[in-house]
Amino acid sequence: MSTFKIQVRESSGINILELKGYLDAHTAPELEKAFQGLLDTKKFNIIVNCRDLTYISSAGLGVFMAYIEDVRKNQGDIKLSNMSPKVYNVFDLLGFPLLYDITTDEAEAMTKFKGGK
Amino acid sequence: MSTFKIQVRESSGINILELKGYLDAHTAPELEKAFQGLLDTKKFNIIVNCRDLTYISSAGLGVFMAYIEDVRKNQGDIKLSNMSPKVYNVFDLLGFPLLYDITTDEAEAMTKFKGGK
Amino acid sequence: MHLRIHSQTEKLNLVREFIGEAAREHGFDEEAVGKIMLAVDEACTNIIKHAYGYAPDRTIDLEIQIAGDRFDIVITHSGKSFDPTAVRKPDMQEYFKKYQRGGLGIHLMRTLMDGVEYEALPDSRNLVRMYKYLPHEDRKQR
Amino acid sequence: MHLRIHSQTEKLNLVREFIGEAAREHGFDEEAVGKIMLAVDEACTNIIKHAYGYAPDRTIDLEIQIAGDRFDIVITHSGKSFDPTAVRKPDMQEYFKKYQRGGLGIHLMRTLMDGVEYEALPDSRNLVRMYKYLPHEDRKQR
Ligand SMILES: Nc1ncnc2c1ncn2[C@@H]1O[C@H](COP(=O)(O)OP(=O)(O)O)[C@@H](O)[C@H]1O
Ligand SMILES: Nc1ncnc2c1ncn2[C@@H]1O[C@H](COP(=O)(O)OP(=O)(O)O)[C@@H](O)[C@H]1O
Repeated sequence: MSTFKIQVRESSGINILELKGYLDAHTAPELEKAFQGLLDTKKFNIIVNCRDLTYISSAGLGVFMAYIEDVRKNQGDIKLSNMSPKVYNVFDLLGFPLLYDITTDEAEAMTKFKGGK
Repeated sequence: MSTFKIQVRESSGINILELKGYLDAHTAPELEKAFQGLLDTKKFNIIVNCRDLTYISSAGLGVFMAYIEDVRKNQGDIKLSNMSPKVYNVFDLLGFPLLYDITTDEAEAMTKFKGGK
Repeated sequence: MHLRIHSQTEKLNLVREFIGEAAREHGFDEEAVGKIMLAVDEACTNIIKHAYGYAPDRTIDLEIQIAGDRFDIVITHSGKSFDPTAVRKPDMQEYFKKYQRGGLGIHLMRTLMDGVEYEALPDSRNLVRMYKYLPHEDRKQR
Repeated sequence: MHLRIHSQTEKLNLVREFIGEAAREHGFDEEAVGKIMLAVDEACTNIIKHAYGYAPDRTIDLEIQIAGDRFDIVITHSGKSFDPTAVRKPDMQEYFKKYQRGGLGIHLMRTLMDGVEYEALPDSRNLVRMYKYLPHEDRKQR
């Protein structure tokens, strides 16, 4: 029974990961693999759409920490969008909005990428 | 945390119950209430759309048994549609297809109601 | 694995998750997992309803035991003693003709599992043991 | 309520369901339920990862205890002993500057719960007790 799923899309040069379900120590390696796949093919402009992400633990947060430096060194970014209040609270509790760009929706993240940010 | 939901719709005089989630001894009373509501308002042509029904136990089967006689006495029927193989297997294991009209989809059940069956 | 719950139908979902995880760990495919879940749901529903008469503060214990080539679920409770294996198989023709409801749980348990046993324990506790033979792959691995 | 699992990350989902059901039974709202689930997930993840070094055949016991106005989750295991309450709070400024990963689990546990305690038990078992004060309504009812 898979409790977590990732869909990868591309839209005008931006790579979008859609997360669904429960991101914990069991499923975090799947997200790692998805990021690694993007980095291996030099795709550094990444939006992570969290609309269907129901849960995140510190193992999930760790995956974002593992890739943000590399991505930014390559003039890219990992922007997070569409978080439910429950998931946002976990990010917020630890101060993650200081380091990550968290947008209301995908369109806003897209605009920011195109605006050069 | 609700593990079961019912949506009630009407379409050209036929009443459709859409079931979602887990129908067990805990949630069966909700389905009972929905049937009772229909019978109280003399609505006897009923389709139960099981597309999003993920699970059924004997407590759920019992609810269908509790209303089928009354409904048929009033020239109506309870037809079941869109079952997943998993849910159909439970009905089938006990021989329920002998008593109940189980159709592939809602349209087929609709046609049967209109055809006077 | 072990789970102790209070005798409440709210807990059936957790019971199924527990059984599902245990069965998957031992290599059952999703079809078999579904059957084992349903059989155990029926057993626990009966205990909540009939053995405890819906008293919400009693306990039910579920324990997974691997005995040779068998996956055993051992359910114990301290409610009314009752031997489900003594119940006759329902006549489904009659059942439908009389529009009966209920009386299918034990039949399902026995149809879905490879075996169901009952034992009266000391201290007026009761034990229901249900089992299914392990899938062949999993047997080979151990 | 009680749950015994094998030390596998596959079981974290079941752990959360178990904790969720227990917390709901005692009147916590969905926000509090989510916090308790996350704190217990972090504690079990640490045990699986660090105390058992990912060995999949060890056991973790979770027990719910209601002590006065407190909802206690008592987690016991027989892995490496380790006192999470002795770990310093991470400096998040530093953390982000150095792009660290990991090292947030214990901090989360302490932030989300009203208390976290550790105890070394005989037979080289370890106990982590986490608690949250019961919601006021539920306290009045008992
Ligand atoms: N654990 C139990 N304790 C006491 N009586 C039971 C128990 N399980 C079943 N019974 C009795 O056996 C009957 C048949 O059980 P079952 O086949 O599960 O159908 P149902 O529970 O729907 O009636 C029940 O109606 C009840 O009288
Ligand atoms: N149950 C445990 N047994 C042994 N060591 C532990 C345990 N829990 C935590 N630790 C140690 O404490 C450190 C901090 O734990 P934590 O804050 O949960 O972060 P993380 O697990 O992501 O490293 C771990 O890296 C590990 O070295």
